[in-house]
Amino acid sequence: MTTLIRANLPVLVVIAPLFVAFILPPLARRIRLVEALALLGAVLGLGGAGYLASIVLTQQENPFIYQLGGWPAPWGIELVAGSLGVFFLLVVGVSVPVLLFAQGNLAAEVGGAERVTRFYVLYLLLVGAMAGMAVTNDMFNVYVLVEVATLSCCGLVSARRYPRAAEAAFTYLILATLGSALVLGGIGLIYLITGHLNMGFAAQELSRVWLARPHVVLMAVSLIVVGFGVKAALFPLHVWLPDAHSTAPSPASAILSGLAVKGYLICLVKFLYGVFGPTLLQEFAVHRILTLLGGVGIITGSILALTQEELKRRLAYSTVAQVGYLILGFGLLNVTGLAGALFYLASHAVIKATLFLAAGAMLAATGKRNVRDLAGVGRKMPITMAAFTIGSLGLIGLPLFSGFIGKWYLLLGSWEAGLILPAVAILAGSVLCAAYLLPVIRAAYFAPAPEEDWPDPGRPQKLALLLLAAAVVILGVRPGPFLELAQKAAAELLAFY
Amino acid sequence: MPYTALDYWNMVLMLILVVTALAMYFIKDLLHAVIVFGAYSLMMALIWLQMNSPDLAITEAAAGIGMTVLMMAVIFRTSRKGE
Amino acid sequence: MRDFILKRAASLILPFIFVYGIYVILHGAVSPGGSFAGGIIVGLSFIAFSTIYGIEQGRAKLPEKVLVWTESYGTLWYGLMGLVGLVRGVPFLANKLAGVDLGTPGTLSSGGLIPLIGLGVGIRVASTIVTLFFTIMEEER
Amino acid sequence: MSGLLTKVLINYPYLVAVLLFTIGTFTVLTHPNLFKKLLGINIMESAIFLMFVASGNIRGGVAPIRGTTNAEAVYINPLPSALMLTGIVVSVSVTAFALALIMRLYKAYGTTDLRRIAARRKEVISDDHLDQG
Repeated sequence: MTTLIRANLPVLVVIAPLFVAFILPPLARRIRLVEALALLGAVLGLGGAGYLASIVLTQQENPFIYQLGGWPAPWGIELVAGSLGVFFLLVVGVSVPVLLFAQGNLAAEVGGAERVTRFYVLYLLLVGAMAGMAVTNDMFNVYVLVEVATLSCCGLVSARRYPRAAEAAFTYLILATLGSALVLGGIGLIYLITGHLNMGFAAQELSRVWLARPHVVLMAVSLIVVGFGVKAALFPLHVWLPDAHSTAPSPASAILSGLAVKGYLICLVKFLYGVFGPTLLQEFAVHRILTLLGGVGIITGSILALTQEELKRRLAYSTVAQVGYLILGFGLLNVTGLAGALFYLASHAVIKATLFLAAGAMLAATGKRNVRDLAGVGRKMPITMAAFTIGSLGLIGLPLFSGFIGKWYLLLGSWEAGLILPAVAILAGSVLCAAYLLPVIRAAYFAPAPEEDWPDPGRPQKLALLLLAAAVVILGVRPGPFLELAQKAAAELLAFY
Repeated sequence: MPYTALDYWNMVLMLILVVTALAMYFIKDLLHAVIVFGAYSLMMALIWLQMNSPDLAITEAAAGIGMTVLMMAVIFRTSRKGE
Repeated sequence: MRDFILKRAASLILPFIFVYGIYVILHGAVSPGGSFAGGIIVGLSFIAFSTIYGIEQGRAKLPEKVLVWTESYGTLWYGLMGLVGLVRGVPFLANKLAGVDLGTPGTLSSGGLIPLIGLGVGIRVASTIVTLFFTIMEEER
Repeated sequence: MSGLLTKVLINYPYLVAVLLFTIGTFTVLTHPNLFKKLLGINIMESAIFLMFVASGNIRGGVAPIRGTTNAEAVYINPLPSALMLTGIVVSVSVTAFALALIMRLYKAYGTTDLRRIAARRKEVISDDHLDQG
C-alpha cells in the first residue's frame, strides 16, 4: 500500500481533492459530514504534497517524473514534480486553513445547505486544478486545468445570492475565457512549429527552430503573456479583479486572491522559462516589458487601493499591486530575483489569505464594509485584529515578517540586473502599502471602542486565523528550507541561461 | 493555384461561417441571433468533416444543437429584444 | 405544446434518439463520436421529451435526486476506472498495461476500459445538460 | 502573384480563423448585450479550434479510422482534433455556466443589457452589507 502510494504520488495529490469533490453533492443534506469530508480532501492534498516534498528534497527522486497511463513522454501526458512543482504544491496548502475558516459559518454568507455543498465542491475542484498546474508538464493539460480553475473560480465568485456577485462573475467569466482562448492560441502556435505538447520537448525543438520562424514565436509569446496576464490580473488587464474578489464570500476571496491568481502565474513561469527559455525572452525583450508592467502595476495598484473606502475592495486592489511584484521578479531574469518572486508568491498567498479572512470575520461580526466605520474594532475582536495586523505588517514588508524576505530578494535581484527603477518601484510600493493598511490598524486600536457588541468569530475561524498568522511570522523568521526550495527552483528554471 | 474541388467547398463553407458570425453581431432579435448560431455551428461541423475530423464533427453538431436549445430556453424565459 | 401530432411523433422518434445516443457513447472507441457527443444526444432526448410533454412529466421521469447522483457519480466512475491501473501496480489511467483484455481490434469490445469510462462520462454529461435545462425552465420569471 | 499573398491564400483556413477570432473578440468586448457576448465567446473559441485542426490537416489525407481506409492512404494528424474535442467540452461548459448567470442577472435586474444593468444597479442594491437577494 505504501509503495503504491509512493509510486503514484504526483497523480494522487491532484485527484484526491477531485475525488472528494465528486462524492459531496448527494450528501448535501448532512452538512456536517460535507464539511468534514471537504476538510479531509484538502488535508489529504496537503499531506501528499508534504510527502512528495520530502521525497524530492531528500534527493531520492528529483525531479519525480510520472507518466499518465504508462505512455512515455512525447506521446503521453507527463507529470513532473521538480522543485517548482513541489514548492507550489506546498503553497496550495494555504487552502487548508481557509477551508477551516469556512467551517460552520458559510451558510450565513451563501445561504442554504445545497449552496454550501456547491461551494465546497467548487473549492475542492479549484484546489485539485491548482495542484495539477503545479505538477503538469504538458501544455494542453495546462489549458484544461486553467479552464477547470477558471470555471470553479467563477462559481465561487457567484456563490453569494447577490446580483452584484453574478455580475462580477459574468465579467470575470467573459474576460477569463478571452484569456484562455489567447493561451490556447499560443499553445497552438507552439504546437504548429514544434510538433510537441510536452514542455521539455517543445523547449528543445523551439530552441532549434525559432531562428527560422521568429514571428510565430513572438506571436506565441505575446499571446501567452497576455492570456495569462488577463487571468492573473497583470496591471492593465486587472479590471475584473476588484469586483470579483470583493463580492465573493470571504473564504472564496481569500482563496481567489491568495491562490487562484498564483496558479496562473506559476503556469506563466512554466511557459516563460520552461518552454521559451531565458535566451528567447531576452531576444524579444519580453523581460523588460514584464518588469515595466510589474513596476507600473505596483504603483498604480497601490494608488488605486489607497482611494478605496471599502476594506475588501482595498485588499483586492492591493492584490493587483502584489501581482506587479511577482511579474517584476519574473522579468529580472536572474536567480536572486526569480527566487525572490517565488518566495514572495508564497508569502503573499499566506498574507492575503490572512487579511481577507480577518476582513471577512470583521464584516460578518460588525456588518460594516467601510474602513472608517471599523474604528475601535481592535478592542472588541482582539484575535481577528491581531491576525490582520500581522498580515498587514507582512505585506508592508517589515523585517521578521515573510513579505520582507521576498521584497529583499527582489531588491537584490534588481540590483544584480543593474536596474534602478524596479528597486524604486518596490520601495515605493512598500510605502504606499503602509499608507493604505496602517490607517485601518490605527483606527482599529486607537479609536474609542464602540458600544455595539462585536464578538470574535467561532473556534475554527480563530484557529484558521492563528495558523495563517503564525505562518506569516514563521516564514519571516525562519524562511530557511522554503527559501532554499525557491532558490533551487529558480536556479533550475534559469539553468540553461 | 493548386486548389482542388474540396478547397472550393471549404471556401464556400468558411464564407458562410464568416457571414453568420457577422450576422450574430448585427441581428437585434436575440432569438434570430441564436438561430443563426445554430447555422454557424452546423457550418463548423461540415468544415470539421471536410478537414477529416469526423469525431469533432459529431461532437460539434451535438454540442451546437444542445447549446442552441439551452440558449433558446433562456431567451424564452428572459427577453427576446435584448433589453 | 399539448399537440397531439407532436406527441405521437415524439413517442415514435425519441426512443430512437435515445438509443442512438447510447450507441454513440458505446462506440466511442471504434468510430467517430464519443461519450460527450453521445451524452448530449441522450440529454437532448430527455429535453425534447420535457418540452413536448411538459416539464412536470420530464421531472417525473428524472427526479432531481437521480440527477444529482448520476451527475456526481458519473465523474467519480471515471476516477475509479483510472484507479484500476493503480491497483494493478501500473500508472493511473493505464489500460492495456493494467492487464485488461483488449479484444480484437475493430470490434465493439476492443477498447478495454475506454467504453466503461465513456459510459460514466456520457451519463454525467446527459444529466448535467438536463439539470441545466430544468433549472432554466423552472426558475420563476 | 507575390510570394506572401500566395502563402496566405494557400493557408486560407488560418486567415478565416484570424478573421473569426477578430469578429468574436470584437463582439465580446463591444456588444452591450450579455447574450451577444456569449455568442462572441463561442465564435472566438471555434476560431482557435479551426486553427488547431487546420494545423493537423493534410491535403488529400484521410482520418485514421480502422477499417474505412486502404493501406496506402495518407493519414492526417489526429491529435489536434482529439485535443479540440476537449476544447469543445470546455466551451460548452463555459456557455452553460454563462447561461445560468444570465438567468440570475435577468431575475435581479429584469434586463440582459449591460448598460441598463449599470443604470439599475443603484435601485436594486441597497448599500446594506450581507445582502441576500
